Amino acid sequence: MIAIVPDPINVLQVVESVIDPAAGAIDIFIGTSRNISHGKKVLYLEYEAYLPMATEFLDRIAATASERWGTRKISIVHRTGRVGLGESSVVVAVSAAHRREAFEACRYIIDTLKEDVPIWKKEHFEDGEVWAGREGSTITPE
Amino acid sequence: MIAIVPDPINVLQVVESVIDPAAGAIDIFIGTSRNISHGKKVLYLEYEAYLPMATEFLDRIAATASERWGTRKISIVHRTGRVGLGESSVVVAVSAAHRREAFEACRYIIDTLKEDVPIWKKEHFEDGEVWAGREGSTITPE
Amino acid sequence: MRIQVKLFAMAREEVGSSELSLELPPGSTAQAMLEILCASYPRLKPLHKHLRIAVNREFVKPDWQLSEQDEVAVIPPVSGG
Amino acid sequence: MRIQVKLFAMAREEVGSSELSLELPPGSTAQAMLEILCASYPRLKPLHKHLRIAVNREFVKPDWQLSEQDEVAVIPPVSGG
Repeated sequence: MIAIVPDPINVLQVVESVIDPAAGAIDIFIGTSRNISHGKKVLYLEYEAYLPMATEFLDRIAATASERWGTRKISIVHRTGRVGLGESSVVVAVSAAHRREAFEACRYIIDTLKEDVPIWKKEHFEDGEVWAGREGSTITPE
Repeated sequence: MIAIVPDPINVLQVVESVIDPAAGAIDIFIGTSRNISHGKKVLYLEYEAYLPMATEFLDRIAATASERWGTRKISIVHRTGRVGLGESSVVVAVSAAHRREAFEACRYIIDTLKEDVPIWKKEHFEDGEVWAGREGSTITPE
Repeated sequence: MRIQVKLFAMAREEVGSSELSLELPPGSTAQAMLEILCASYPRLKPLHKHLRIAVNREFVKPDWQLSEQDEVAVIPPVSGG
Repeated sequence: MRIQVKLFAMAREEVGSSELSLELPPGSTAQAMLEILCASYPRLKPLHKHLRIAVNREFVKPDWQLSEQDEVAVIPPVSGG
Protein backbone atom coordinates (compact mmCIF):
# COMPACT_ATOMS: atom_id res chain seq x y z
CA MET A 1 0.00 0.00 0.00
CA ILE A 2 1.66 3.20 -1.25
CA ALA A 3 -0.62 6.20 -0.84
CA ILE A 4 -0.84 9.93 -0.22
CA VAL A 5 -4.17 10.65 1.42
CA PRO A 6 -6.13 13.67 2.69
CA ASP A 7 -7.77 11.75 5.54
CA PRO A 8 -6.48 10.47 8.90
CA ILE A 9 -4.26 7.41 8.51
CA ASN A 10 -5.58 4.15 9.91
CA VAL A 11 -2.38 2.83 11.51
CA LEU A 12 -3.79 -0.65 12.15
CA GLN A 13 -4.79 -1.00 8.51
CA VAL A 14 -1.25 -0.09 7.41
CA VAL A 15 0.23 -2.64 9.83
CA GLU A 16 -2.17 -5.34 8.63
CA SER A 17 -1.27 -4.60 5.02
CA VAL A 18 2.29 -5.92 5.56
CA ILE A 19 1.42 -9.10 7.48
CA ASP A 20 2.97 -12.02 5.63
CA PRO A 21 3.16 -15.70 6.57
CA ALA A 22 6.91 -15.76 5.78
CA ALA A 23 7.68 -12.65 7.86
CA GLY A 24 8.99 -12.95 11.42
CA ALA A 25 9.47 -9.21 11.92
CA ILE A 26 7.59 -6.00 11.22
CA ASP A 27 9.03 -2.55 11.81
CA ILE A 28 6.75 0.47 11.71
CA PHE A 29 7.64 4.14 11.77
CA ILE A 30 5.01 6.77 12.61
CA GLY A 31 5.66 10.47 12.24
CA THR A 32 3.50 12.52 14.61
CA SER A 33 3.04 16.26 15.02
CA ARG A 34 4.82 17.75 18.01
CA ASN A 35 3.26 20.46 20.16
CA ILE A 36 6.46 22.53 20.24
CA SER A 37 8.71 23.52 17.34
CA HIS A 38 11.55 26.04 17.47
CA GLY A 39 10.48 26.75 21.03
CA LYS A 40 6.99 27.82 19.98
CA LYS A 41 3.60 26.26 20.58
CA VAL A 42 2.32 24.51 17.43
CA LEU A 43 -1.41 24.70 16.70
CA TYR A 44 -1.52 22.29 13.77
CA LEU A 45 0.42 21.22 10.69
CA GLU A 46 -0.45 21.39 7.03
CA TYR A 47 1.06 19.15 4.37
CA GLU A 48 1.16 19.77 0.62
CA ALA A 49 2.35 17.25 -1.98
CA TYR A 50 3.22 17.21 -5.67
CA LEU A 51 1.00 14.17 -5.91
CA PRO A 52 2.06 12.29 -9.06
CA MET A 53 5.78 12.87 -8.52
CA ALA A 54 5.61 12.11 -4.78
CA THR A 55 3.68 8.89 -5.43
CA GLU A 56 6.15 7.76 -8.09
CA PHE A 57 9.05 8.50 -5.72
CA LEU A 58 7.45 6.53 -2.88
CA ASP A 59 6.91 3.58 -5.25
CA ARG A 60 10.54 3.74 -6.24
CA ILE A 61 11.85 4.03 -2.67
CA ALA A 62 9.78 0.98 -1.69
CA ALA A 63 11.10 -0.97 -4.69
CA THR A 64 14.70 -0.07 -3.86
CA ALA A 65 14.28 -1.07 -0.20
CA SER A 66 12.57 -4.32 -1.15
CA GLU A 67 15.37 -5.26 -3.51
CA ARG A 68 18.22 -4.17 -1.24
CA TRP A 69 16.97 -5.88 1.94
CA GLY A 70 14.84 -8.66 0.49
CA THR A 71 11.84 -7.57 2.53
CA ARG A 72 8.42 -9.22 2.29
CA LYS A 73 5.92 -6.31 2.13
CA ILE A 74 6.22 -2.52 2.36
CA SER A 75 3.53 0.11 2.94
CA ILE A 76 4.00 3.87 2.98
CA VAL A 77 1.10 6.23 3.66
CA HIS A 78 1.59 10.00 3.87
CA ARG A 79 -1.08 12.47 4.74
CA THR A 80 -1.82 15.85 3.17
CA GLY A 81 -3.87 18.81 4.33
CA ARG A 82 -4.40 19.84 7.92
CA VAL A 83 -2.98 17.47 10.57
CA GLY A 84 -3.86 18.05 14.20
CA LEU A 85 -1.54 17.62 17.18
CA GLY A 86 -0.85 14.00 18.02
CA GLU A 87 -2.10 12.82 14.63
CA SER A 88 0.07 10.81 12.25
CA SER A 89 1.55 12.53 9.21
CA VAL A 90 3.27 9.42 7.83
CA VAL A 91 3.27 5.68 8.52
CA VAL A 92 5.92 3.32 7.08
CA ALA A 93 5.57 -0.44 7.66
CA VAL A 94 8.01 -3.13 6.54
CA SER A 95 7.77 -6.88 7.04
CA ALA A 96 10.75 -9.18 6.57
CA ALA A 97 11.92 -12.66 7.54
CA HIS A 98 14.25 -11.20 10.17
CA ARG A 99 14.36 -8.01 12.21
CA ARG A 100 17.59 -6.52 10.88
CA GLU A 101 16.15 -6.19 7.38
CA ALA A 102 12.86 -4.78 8.67
CA PHE A 103 14.59 -2.11 10.79
CA GLU A 104 17.14 -1.08 8.15
CA ALA A 105 14.65 -0.92 5.27
CA CYS A 106 12.18 1.11 7.36
CA ARG A 107 14.89 3.56 8.39
CA TYR A 108 16.09 3.89 4.79
CA ILE A 109 12.55 4.62 3.60
CA ILE A 110 11.80 7.40 6.06
CA ASP A 111 15.28 8.94 5.66
CA THR A 112 14.95 9.00 1.86
CA LEU A 113 11.37 10.24 2.01
CA LYS A 114 12.43 13.24 4.09
CA GLU A 115 15.29 13.98 1.72
CA ASP A 116 13.76 13.69 -1.74
CA VAL A 117 10.00 13.25 -1.90
CA PRO A 118 8.16 16.46 -2.94
CA ILE A 119 6.02 16.91 0.17
CA TRP A 120 6.06 20.06 2.29
CA LYS A 121 5.10 20.77 5.89
CA LYS A 122 3.83 24.11 7.16
CA GLU A 123 3.76 24.70 10.89
CA HIS A 124 0.98 26.92 12.18
CA PHE A 125 1.78 28.83 15.37
CA GLU A 126 -0.31 31.24 17.42
CA ASP A 127 1.57 34.17 15.88
CA GLY A 128 2.01 32.97 12.31
CA GLU A 129 3.01 30.10 10.09
CA VAL A 130 6.24 28.83 8.57
CA TRP A 131 7.23 26.27 5.97
CA ALA A 132 9.62 23.74 7.53
CA GLY A 133 12.93 23.89 5.70
CA ARG A 134 12.30 27.42 4.50
CA GLU A 135 15.44 29.50 4.18
CA GLY A 136 16.16 31.31 7.43
CA SER A 137 14.27 28.85 9.57
CA THR A 138 15.98 25.73 10.87
CA ILE A 139 15.17 22.54 9.04
CA THR A 140 13.79 20.28 11.75
CA PRO A 141 15.50 16.87 12.03
CA GLU A 142 12.08 15.27 11.89
CA MET B 1 3.06 -0.37 29.46
CA ILE B 2 5.37 -3.30 30.29
CA ALA B 3 3.51 -6.60 30.31
CA ILE B 4 3.71 -10.33 29.71
CA VAL B 5 0.25 -11.54 28.76
CA PRO B 6 -1.47 -14.82 27.89
CA ASP B 7 -3.92 -13.20 25.44
CA PRO B 8 -3.53 -11.80 21.90
CA ILE B 9 -1.73 -8.45 21.88
CA ASN B 10 -3.77 -5.43 20.83
CA VAL B 11 -1.18 -3.69 18.62
CA LEU B 12 -3.16 -0.46 18.33
CA GLN B 13 -3.45 -0.20 22.10
CA VAL B 14 0.32 -0.58 22.46
CA VAL B 15 0.92 2.12 19.83
CA GLU B 16 -1.55 4.46 21.52
CA SER B 17 0.16 3.91 24.88
CA VAL B 18 3.31 5.72 23.66
CA ILE B 19 1.63 8.71 21.99
CA ASP B 20 3.08 11.85 23.52
CA PRO B 21 2.58 15.51 22.62
CA ALA B 22 6.35 16.11 22.62
CA ALA B 23 7.11 13.10 20.40
CA GLY B 24 7.63 13.53 16.66
CA ALA B 25 8.52 9.90 16.00
CA ILE B 26 7.29 6.46 17.03
CA ASP B 27 9.05 3.23 16.10
CA ILE B 28 7.28 -0.07 16.62
CA PHE B 29 8.65 -3.58 16.34
CA ILE B 30 6.32 -6.56 16.00
CA GLY B 31 7.56 -10.13 16.18
CA THR B 32 5.26 -12.49 14.27
CA SER B 33 5.26 -16.25 13.90
CA ARG B 34 6.59 -17.52 10.59
CA ASN B 35 5.03 -20.46 8.78
CA ILE B 36 8.40 -22.09 8.01
CA SER B 37 11.31 -22.72 10.38
CA HIS B 38 14.40 -24.82 9.65
CA GLY B 39 12.73 -25.73 6.38
CA LYS B 40 9.72 -27.26 8.10
CA LYS B 41 6.09 -26.20 8.23
CA VAL B 42 5.25 -24.60 11.58
CA LEU B 43 1.81 -25.30 13.05
CA TYR B 44 1.96 -22.87 15.98
CA LEU B 45 4.32 -21.50 18.62
CA GLU B 46 4.24 -21.73 22.39
CA TYR B 47 5.93 -19.27 24.73
CA GLU B 48 6.87 -19.79 28.35
CA ALA B 49 8.18 -17.09 30.70
CA TYR B 50 9.76 -16.88 34.14
CA LEU B 51 7.23 -14.18 34.87
CA PRO B 52 8.62 -12.10 37.77
CA MET B 53 12.21 -12.16 36.47
CA ALA B 54 11.17 -11.48 32.85
CA THR B 55 8.97 -8.57 33.92
CA GLU B 56 11.76 -7.06 36.04
CA PHE B 57 14.18 -7.42 33.12
CA LEU B 58 11.78 -5.74 30.69
CA ASP B 59 11.32 -2.86 33.16
CA ARG B 60 15.07 -2.48 33.41
CA ILE B 61 15.65 -2.65 29.63
CA ALA B 62 13.03 0.07 29.13
CA ALA B 63 14.62 2.24 31.83
CA THR B 64 18.08 1.83 30.27
CA ALA B 65 16.79 2.70 26.78
CA SER B 66 14.86 5.68 28.11
CA GLU B 67 17.94 7.05 29.86
CA ARG B 68 20.39 6.33 27.04
CA TRP B 69 18.28 7.80 24.20
CA GLY B 70 16.11 10.28 26.12
CA THR B 71 12.95 8.73 24.70
CA ARG B 72 9.45 9.89 25.66
CA LYS B 73 7.48 6.65 26.26
CA ILE B 74 8.25 2.96 25.93
CA SER B 75 5.90 -0.03 25.86
CA ILE B 76 6.88 -3.70 25.69
CA VAL B 77 4.27 -6.45 25.56
CA HIS B 78 5.23 -10.11 25.21
CA ARG B 79 2.83 -12.95 24.85
CA THR B 80 2.91 -16.38 26.52
CA GLY B 81 1.11 -19.61 25.74
CA ARG B 82 0.01 -20.78 22.32
CA VAL B 83 0.52 -18.26 19.48
CA GLY B 84 -1.00 -19.03 16.08
CA LEU B 85 0.57 -18.32 12.69
CA GLY B 86 0.57 -14.64 11.79
CA GLU B 87 -0.11 -13.59 15.37
CA SER B 88 2.19 -11.25 17.29
CA SER B 89 4.47 -12.71 19.95
CA VAL B 90 5.98 -9.37 20.99
CA VAL B 91 5.32 -5.67 20.38
CA VAL B 92 7.83 -2.94 21.28
CA ALA B 93 6.84 0.72 20.83
CA VAL B 94 9.04 3.74 21.48
CA SER B 95 8.18 7.42 21.09
CA ALA B 96 10.84 10.13 20.99
CA ALA B 97 11.28 13.71 19.86
CA HIS B 98 13.23 12.56 16.78
CA ARG B 99 13.37 9.41 14.72
CA ARG B 100 16.98 8.39 15.35
CA GLU B 101 16.34 7.91 19.07
CA ALA B 102 13.08 6.03 18.44
CA PHE B 103 14.72 3.60 15.98
CA GLU B 104 17.86 2.99 18.04
CA ALA B 105 16.05 2.53 21.35
CA CYS B 106 13.51 0.13 19.77
CA ARG B 107 16.30 -1.92 18.17
CA TYR B 108 18.23 -2.02 21.46
CA ILE B 109 15.15 -3.23 23.35
CA ILE B 110 14.32 -6.13 21.03
CA ASP B 111 17.99 -7.16 20.71
CA THR B 112 18.45 -7.19 24.49
CA LEU B 113 15.12 -8.93 25.06
CA LYS B 114 16.15 -11.80 22.78
CA GLU B 115 19.51 -12.09 24.50
CA ASP B 116 18.69 -11.96 28.19
CA VAL B 117 15.01 -12.05 29.11
CA PRO B 118 13.89 -15.46 30.47
CA ILE B 119 11.25 -16.27 27.86
CA TRP B 120 11.31 -19.40 25.72
CA LYS B 121 9.74 -20.32 22.40
CA LYS B 122 8.74 -23.81 21.35
CA GLU B 123 7.99 -24.46 17.72
CA HIS B 124 5.35 -27.07 16.98
CA PHE B 125 5.75 -28.91 13.65
CA GLU B 126 3.66 -31.61 12.06
CA ASP B 127 6.19 -34.23 13.15
CA GLY B 128 7.16 -32.92 16.58
CA GLU B 129 8.20 -29.91 18.58
CA VAL B 130 11.45 -28.18 19.43
CA TRP B 131 12.58 -25.44 21.81
CA ALA B 132 14.23 -22.66 19.84
CA GLY B 133 17.83 -22.33 20.97
CA ARG B 134 17.92 -25.91 22.21
CA GLU B 135 21.31 -27.57 21.86
CA GLY B 136 21.53 -29.34 18.51
CA SER B 137 18.96 -27.11 16.86
CA THR B 138 19.95 -23.81 15.31
CA ILE B 139 19.11 -20.73 17.32
CA THR B 140 16.87 -18.75 14.98
CA PRO B 141 18.01 -15.16 14.34
CA GLU B 142 14.49 -13.99 15.14
CA MET C 1 8.26 28.29 -26.63
CA ARG C 2 5.64 28.32 -23.91
CA ILE C 3 6.20 26.30 -20.74
CA GLN C 4 3.67 25.50 -18.02
CA VAL C 5 5.36 25.63 -14.61
CA LYS C 6 3.90 24.11 -11.43
CA LEU C 7 4.73 25.78 -8.12
CA PHE C 8 4.54 24.31 -4.64
CA ALA C 9 4.65 25.34 -0.97
CA MET C 10 6.71 28.52 -0.33
CA ALA C 11 7.35 29.02 -4.07
CA ARG C 12 3.61 28.83 -4.75
CA GLU C 13 2.87 31.34 -2.00
CA GLU C 14 5.55 33.82 -3.06
CA VAL C 15 4.28 33.74 -6.65
CA GLY C 16 0.65 33.66 -5.61
CA SER C 17 -0.28 30.87 -7.99
CA SER C 18 0.14 27.11 -8.23
CA GLU C 19 0.76 27.14 -11.96
CA LEU C 20 1.90 29.69 -14.52
CA SER C 21 2.87 29.92 -18.15
CA LEU C 22 6.31 31.27 -19.21
CA GLU C 23 7.43 32.34 -22.69
CA LEU C 24 11.04 31.12 -23.17
CA PRO C 25 13.48 31.01 -26.11
CA PRO C 26 13.41 27.54 -27.73
CA GLY C 27 15.98 25.19 -26.17
CA SER C 28 16.06 27.04 -22.86
CA THR C 29 17.56 25.15 -19.93
CA ALA C 30 16.02 24.55 -16.53
CA GLN C 31 18.44 27.12 -15.09
CA ALA C 32 17.42 29.77 -17.65
CA MET C 33 13.76 29.15 -16.84
CA LEU C 34 14.45 29.61 -13.13
CA GLU C 35 16.32 32.86 -13.76
CA ILE C 36 13.48 34.26 -15.85
CA LEU C 37 10.98 33.15 -13.22
CA CYS C 38 12.90 34.84 -10.39
CA ALA C 39 13.31 38.01 -12.46
CA SER C 40 9.54 38.11 -13.02
CA TYR C 41 8.77 37.35 -9.37
CA PRO C 42 11.42 39.09 -7.22
CA ARG C 43 9.94 37.61 -4.04
CA LEU C 44 11.33 34.24 -5.24
CA LYS C 45 14.90 35.53 -5.33
CA PRO C 46 15.83 34.68 -1.71
CA LEU C 47 14.68 31.11 -2.44
CA HIS C 48 16.47 30.87 -5.80
CA LYS C 49 19.52 28.86 -4.76
CA HIS C 50 17.34 26.41 -2.78
CA LEU C 51 15.00 25.57 -5.65
CA ARG C 52 15.26 22.33 -7.63
CA ILE C 53 13.57 21.73 -10.98
CA ALA C 54 11.64 18.57 -11.85
CA VAL C 55 10.82 17.71 -15.47
CA ASN C 56 8.27 14.98 -16.03
CA ARG C 57 8.42 14.13 -12.32
CA GLU C 58 12.23 13.67 -12.19
CA PHE C 59 14.79 16.08 -10.77
CA VAL C 60 16.99 17.47 -13.56
CA LYS C 61 20.35 19.24 -13.62
CA PRO C 62 20.48 23.01 -14.35
CA ASP C 63 21.62 22.44 -17.95
CA TRP C 64 18.64 20.23 -18.82
CA GLN C 65 16.89 21.49 -22.00
CA LEU C 66 13.16 22.00 -21.69
CA SER C 67 10.54 21.20 -24.34
CA GLU C 68 7.03 22.61 -24.69
CA GLN C 69 5.23 19.38 -23.74
CA ASP C 70 7.27 18.87 -20.53
CA GLU C 71 5.66 18.78 -17.10
CA VAL C 72 7.88 21.32 -15.32
CA ALA C 73 7.79 21.92 -11.56
CA VAL C 74 9.66 24.16 -9.14
CA ILE C 75 10.58 22.16 -6.02
CA PRO C 76 11.48 24.12 -2.87
CA PRO C 77 13.28 22.29 -0.02
CA VAL C 78 11.09 19.33 0.90
CA SER C 79 9.94 18.63 4.46
CA GLY C 80 7.68 15.58 4.35
CA GLY C 81 7.61 12.92 7.03
CA MET D 1 20.40 -26.80 53.52
CA ARG D 2 17.32 -27.27 51.39
CA ILE D 3 16.93 -25.21 48.19
CA GLN D 4 13.83 -24.82 46.04
CA VAL D 5 14.81 -24.74 42.35
CA LYS D 6 12.55 -23.49 39.56
CA LEU D 7 12.92 -25.09 36.13
CA PHE D 8 11.81 -23.70 32.78
CA ALA D 9 11.34 -24.78 29.16
CA MET D 10 13.64 -27.65 28.08
CA ALA D 11 15.09 -27.98 31.60
CA ARG D 12 11.58 -28.31 33.02
CA GLU D 13 10.67 -30.94 30.43
CA GLU D 14 13.83 -33.02 30.92
CA VAL D 15 13.31 -33.07 34.68
CA GLY D 16 9.55 -33.52 34.38
CA SER D 17 8.75 -30.83 36.93
CA SER D 18 8.68 -27.04 37.14
CA GLU D 19 10.05 -26.93 40.67
CA LEU D 20 12.02 -29.27 42.91
CA SER D 21 13.71 -29.32 46.27
CA LEU D 22 17.44 -30.15 46.59
CA GLU D 23 19.39 -31.01 49.76
CA LEU D 24 22.79 -29.29 49.52
CA PRO D 25 25.74 -28.79 51.90
CA PRO D 26 25.51 -25.35 53.56
CA GLY D 27 27.33 -22.66 51.55
CA SER D 28 27.00 -24.54 48.26
CA THR D 29 27.63 -22.50 45.14
CA ALA D 30 25.36 -22.15 42.09
CA GLN D 31 27.78 -24.38 40.19
CA ALA D 32 27.67 -27.11 42.85
CA MET D 33 23.87 -27.02 42.81
CA LEU D 34 23.87 -27.44 39.03
CA GLU D 35 26.26 -30.38 39.22
CA ILE D 36 24.14 -32.15 41.82
CA LEU D 37 21.01 -31.43 39.76
CA CYS D 38 22.56 -32.87 36.58
CA ALA D 39 23.81 -35.92 38.49
CA SER D 40 20.29 -36.55 39.79
CA TYR D 41 18.69 -35.98 36.39
CA PRO D 42 21.08 -37.35 33.74
CA ARG D 43 18.81 -36.12 30.93
CA LEU D 44 19.91 -32.57 31.87
CA LYS D 45 23.58 -33.36 31.22
CA PRO D 46 23.63 -32.46 27.49
CA LEU D 47 22.17 -29.07 28.48
CA HIS D 48 24.53 -28.52 31.42
CA LYS D 49 27.00 -26.10 29.80
CA HIS D 50 24.14 -24.01 28.35
CA LEU D 51 22.34 -23.47 31.65
CA ARG D 52 22.53 -20.20 33.58
CA ILE D 53 21.49 -19.79 37.20
CA ALA D 54 19.36 -16.92 38.50
CA VAL D 55 19.16 -16.11 42.19
CA ASN D 56 16.40 -13.77 43.31
CA ARG D 57 15.69 -12.96 39.65
CA GLU D 58 19.30 -11.99 38.77
CA PHE D 59 21.82 -14.02 36.82
CA VAL D 60 24.71 -15.06 39.08
CA LYS D 61 28.22 -16.34 38.45
CA PRO D 62 29.02 -20.04 39.09
CA ASP D 63 30.77 -19.28 42.40
CA TRP D 64 27.76 -17.50 43.90
CA GLN D 65 26.87 -18.94 47.33
CA LEU D 66 23.26 -19.98 47.77
CA SER D 67 21.14 -19.50 50.90
CA GLU D 68 18.01 -21.39 51.93
CA GLN D 69 15.64 -18.46 51.41
CA ASP D 70 16.90 -17.70 47.88
CA GLU D 71 14.63 -17.89 44.84
CA VAL D 72 16.80 -20.12 42.60
CA ALA D 73 16.02 -20.79 38.93
CA VAL D 74 17.66 -22.78 36.15
CA ILE D 75 17.65 -20.71 32.94
CA PRO D 76 18.16 -22.59 29.66
CA PRO D 77 19.07 -20.56 26.51
CA VAL D 78 16.36 -17.96 26.10
CA SER D 79 14.43 -17.49 22.85
CA GLY D 80 11.82 -14.79 23.44
CA GLY D 81 10.84 -12.23 20.86
